[in-house]
Amino acid sequence: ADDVARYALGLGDDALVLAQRLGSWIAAAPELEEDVALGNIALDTLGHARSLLTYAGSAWDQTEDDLAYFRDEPDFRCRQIFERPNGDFACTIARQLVVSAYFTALYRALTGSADPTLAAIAAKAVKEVDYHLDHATLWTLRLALGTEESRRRTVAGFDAVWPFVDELFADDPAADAVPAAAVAPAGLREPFDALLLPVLDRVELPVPAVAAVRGGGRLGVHSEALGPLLAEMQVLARRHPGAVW
Amino acid sequence: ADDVARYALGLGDDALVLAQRLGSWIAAAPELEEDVALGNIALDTLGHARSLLTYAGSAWDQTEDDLAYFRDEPDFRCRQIFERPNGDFACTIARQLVVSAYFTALYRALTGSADPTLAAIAAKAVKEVDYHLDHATLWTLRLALGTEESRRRTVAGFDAVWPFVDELFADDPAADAVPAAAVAPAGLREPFDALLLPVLDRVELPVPAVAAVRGGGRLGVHSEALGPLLAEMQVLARRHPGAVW
Amino acid sequence: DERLAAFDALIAADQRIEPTDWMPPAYRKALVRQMSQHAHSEIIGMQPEGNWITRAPSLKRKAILMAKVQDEAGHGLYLYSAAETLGTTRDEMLDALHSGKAKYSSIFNYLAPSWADMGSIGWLVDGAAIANQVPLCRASYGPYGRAMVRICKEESFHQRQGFEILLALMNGTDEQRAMAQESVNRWYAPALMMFGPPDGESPNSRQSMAWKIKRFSNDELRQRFVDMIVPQAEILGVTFPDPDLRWNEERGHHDFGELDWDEFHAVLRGNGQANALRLAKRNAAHAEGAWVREAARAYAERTATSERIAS
Amino acid sequence: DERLAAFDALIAADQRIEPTDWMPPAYRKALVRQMSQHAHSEIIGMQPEGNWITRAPSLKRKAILMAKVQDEAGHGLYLYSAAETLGTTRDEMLDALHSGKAKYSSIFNYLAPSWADMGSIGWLVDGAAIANQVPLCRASYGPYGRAMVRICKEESFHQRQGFEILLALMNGTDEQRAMAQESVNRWYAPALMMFGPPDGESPNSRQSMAWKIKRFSNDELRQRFVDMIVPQAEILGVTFPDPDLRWNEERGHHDFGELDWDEFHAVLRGNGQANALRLAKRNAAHAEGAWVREAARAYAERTATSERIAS
Repeated sequence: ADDVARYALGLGDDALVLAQRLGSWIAAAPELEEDVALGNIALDTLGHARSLLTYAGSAWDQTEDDLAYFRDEPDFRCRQIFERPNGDFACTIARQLVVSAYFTALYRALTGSADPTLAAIAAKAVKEVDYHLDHATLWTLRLALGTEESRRRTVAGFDAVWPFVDELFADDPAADAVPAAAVAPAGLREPFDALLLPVLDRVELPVPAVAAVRGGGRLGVHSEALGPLLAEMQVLARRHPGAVW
Repeated sequence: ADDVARYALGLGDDALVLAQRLGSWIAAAPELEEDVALGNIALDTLGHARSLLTYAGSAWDQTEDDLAYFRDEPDFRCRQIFERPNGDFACTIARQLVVSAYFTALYRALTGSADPTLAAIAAKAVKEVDYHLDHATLWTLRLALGTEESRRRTVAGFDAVWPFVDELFADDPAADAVPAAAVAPAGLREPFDALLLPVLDRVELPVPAVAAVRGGGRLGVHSEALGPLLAEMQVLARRHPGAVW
Repeated sequence: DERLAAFDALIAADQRIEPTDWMPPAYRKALVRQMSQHAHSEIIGMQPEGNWITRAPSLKRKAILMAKVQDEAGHGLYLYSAAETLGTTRDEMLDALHSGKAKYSSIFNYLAPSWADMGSIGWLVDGAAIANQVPLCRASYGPYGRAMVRICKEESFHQRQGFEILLALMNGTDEQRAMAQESVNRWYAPALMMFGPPDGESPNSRQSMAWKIKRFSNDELRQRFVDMIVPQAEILGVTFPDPDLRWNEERGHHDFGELDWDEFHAVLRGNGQANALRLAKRNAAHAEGAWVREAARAYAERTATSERIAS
Repeated sequence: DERLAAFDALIAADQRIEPTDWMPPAYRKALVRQMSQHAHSEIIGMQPEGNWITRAPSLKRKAILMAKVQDEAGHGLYLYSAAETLGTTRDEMLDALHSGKAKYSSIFNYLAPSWADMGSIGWLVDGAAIANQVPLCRASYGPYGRAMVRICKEESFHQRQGFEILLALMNGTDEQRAMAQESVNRWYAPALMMFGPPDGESPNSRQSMAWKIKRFSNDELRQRFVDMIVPQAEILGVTFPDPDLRWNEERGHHDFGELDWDEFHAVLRGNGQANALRLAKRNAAHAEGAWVREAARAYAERTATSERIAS
């Protein structure tokens, strides 16, 4: 159970940090429909985080909030792509297209997990991330084929996120430890490519020719953006340790 | 001493919060010369904050760091203009022009304080803020008279900061309590206008016709921007209470 | 005029006016004003709570808050759509908001510096909004009434969540209790002022009531609200900062103290705590999103064109 | 060639080459490459430390850190100016940086996730930089040598401050000590690699030494650095993550383990922890500042014109 929990923790941290980023768009989106849409996506993603962290915490007698609010940066296990700042709307959409394709591939595979809780979480999540992928795809079309400015920003958005793509498929010791329960990250590259590349192709965006970062989020190595994110997320809970809200 | 300390605390908080905002420009300025210049201004301003907070703390047996890191939002006494987010460079320059004119008027008057420590702090600061005012003036000229875009952004910058100007001259109970040591805020409006309005005049910017906010920073009422600023500023110090750095 | 007589007859019979029906220009104008103000209030109302999403102290509260703020965006959308049936576009209404010409509820010009404000806003502000809005479900203009039915359902949900936030705080540590009380102290009077000026000074109310847009006077609604929240405050264990607040056996209602209407008018004039913040943030989101909306428009046109060519 | 003979004679006599002197094109090119890389390193080097300014745990440390990062911007400015004397503009050099064509010191492609990294960067990274740079104060090209004199003075200041940060941590709580040791563990090997590949694999070194731009080989400098930091680590009470590190009485130097040059080359190729972050942040600052630089240019032109008209 401890090994499965460690695996669930990594997945939960990915979703939690992304939800925190997406939450910043609410009340600041380019149009009301997007306040609603990004709010929905943030809420779904936070829901995945809560299920996964609650499950992980159950192995260690900890709540989702113990894990979300009372761990320090090196104890987080999120991959670095989820830490990327929102940037402009095109940056956010580029990140969303990538991570939604990844989540779709992941949760589809995870529905076959030998761990029934993970399988059940994945079964619920897979429908939601499918919608997230549609949303990001539609906006990629609009932005890449809209105006000169929107295309320029879209190219910049994909250039900015692409160095963090490879890490999604890098080894995860927690996954290796529970091969029947977990999905091996390397195996997700193919379905990910199959979901994502046709979208780029359709709008004639070349795959960015940028070098990948070293990564290491699953080992606690985080881009410098995570510290300030956690400072804000955890400030109130830590001011009142032990309090119930 | 306690009354003078309360007055010094307000002035110190103004400078501290502004220095924290300005510090975010370092390594992100539009040109290297501005990384240097804004860095200098941030550093001067932080210096004023340290002198004032150290002096305030001496009355209560507290260090500058006790005051900076271990007070919560309602205990801060900064006026709200200093909390304004940086925005774009034009926003920052508009805020800098306003606050540098204010500081120049304030510190000039404060050199005549009956409190020798405040008079000495002011005497040192007055030369520095004079340079800050020159810097903000030069950039106001460049931006207001540069290109169409820079003028548009400059107008927006002054519109954004102007609702917070009146509060600078609003009553401060801490100043009223020590009339010989303190400078009465209302008396600074005239020298402030004399410093600032000619600059706006020179670039043909009308004084923004915007309603003033209620204010109340000296009473602990803060714009919603202060909470996240403090979360980031205080996070590390609070993680290690009692530690020496 | 025959059309006016038909309109008056519909109103008298408590029937609904629909977009295709004839209506007096003043009725149309009053409706557009009220509905767009209501929509703007939803949109601006997202800000004080939106600012706490990143700092919510538990994941459950974060999720509830996200959902609530997102609901408010949804309410804004319904209301703009309903108002558009009167012939004014959303862009026109938003332009009026962004330029400062249109009003929104003054309550959102107060600051929300404390987590407990998420409770007070839900309990008191949404509570007052519901008291205002429930009668609007029967508003004579069909699309408005129907939008309000949907909105009121969600608002009572929000009010309950606000109450729960405060209840958790009042059941918590001393610091949490103090946080809750301090927040209620700040929101009590502004919430009461949400019903508008006293009946004698409310110029638009009489006509609105005659048209059955509005069903109760400001003071009636305010009294109803006070009578509702006093027992709730007792359950919570918070007090209200009004020494004159007491049960009046004779009236069968609570008496309460005079409100500071100078303050109300100052906020209305733009001199509240947050007027400048709210409008600046709204305008910034709109301005920064301009290129996105432009791209979506260009893409839609391009797609429409290629579909026309293909067909 | 007479000019080449004069140049060689100046070099041989340890005299300085000045901007107006003739110099071999390859010498000029090597200098521009080295000086602009050095300038870029200062600019990119602002980032890992700049990221901690807002979170520095005491006001004194915040002030020191601000001053340091600002000094780095100043060093960048001197070095670009010095390089401009060779006929390449700052804009050209910056373009090469922004496009990813030009290199900067690989050390800044490591992450600084911990406050203790502010200590390690000062002590080890600036320490290694100084070991590299002190001999450059005698570089044969005058403007470079003179810029380095000024820079080295400030760098030793920075190194001392870094040492002090770690010293305070090592004198602090258990958590602070652990923080310091963890950081030193991460920076030790990358700092040693700052001197470049082993002498046998350093293609440009030999020519640079012949031209007296460089005065010592990579391995000589690395050895000197290790010999310097080992006793300092003892004072601090930190250890280095190298089981082969020990004093060799015979050589009169410390032996140390093989470094992971594959890692070095991976970072150089762009696959470090932070290459993408550093370049993205630099490019964003430059792009977002474009309208400001444009305005300053327009204003300068307008002012020059009106002065011409007035005179």
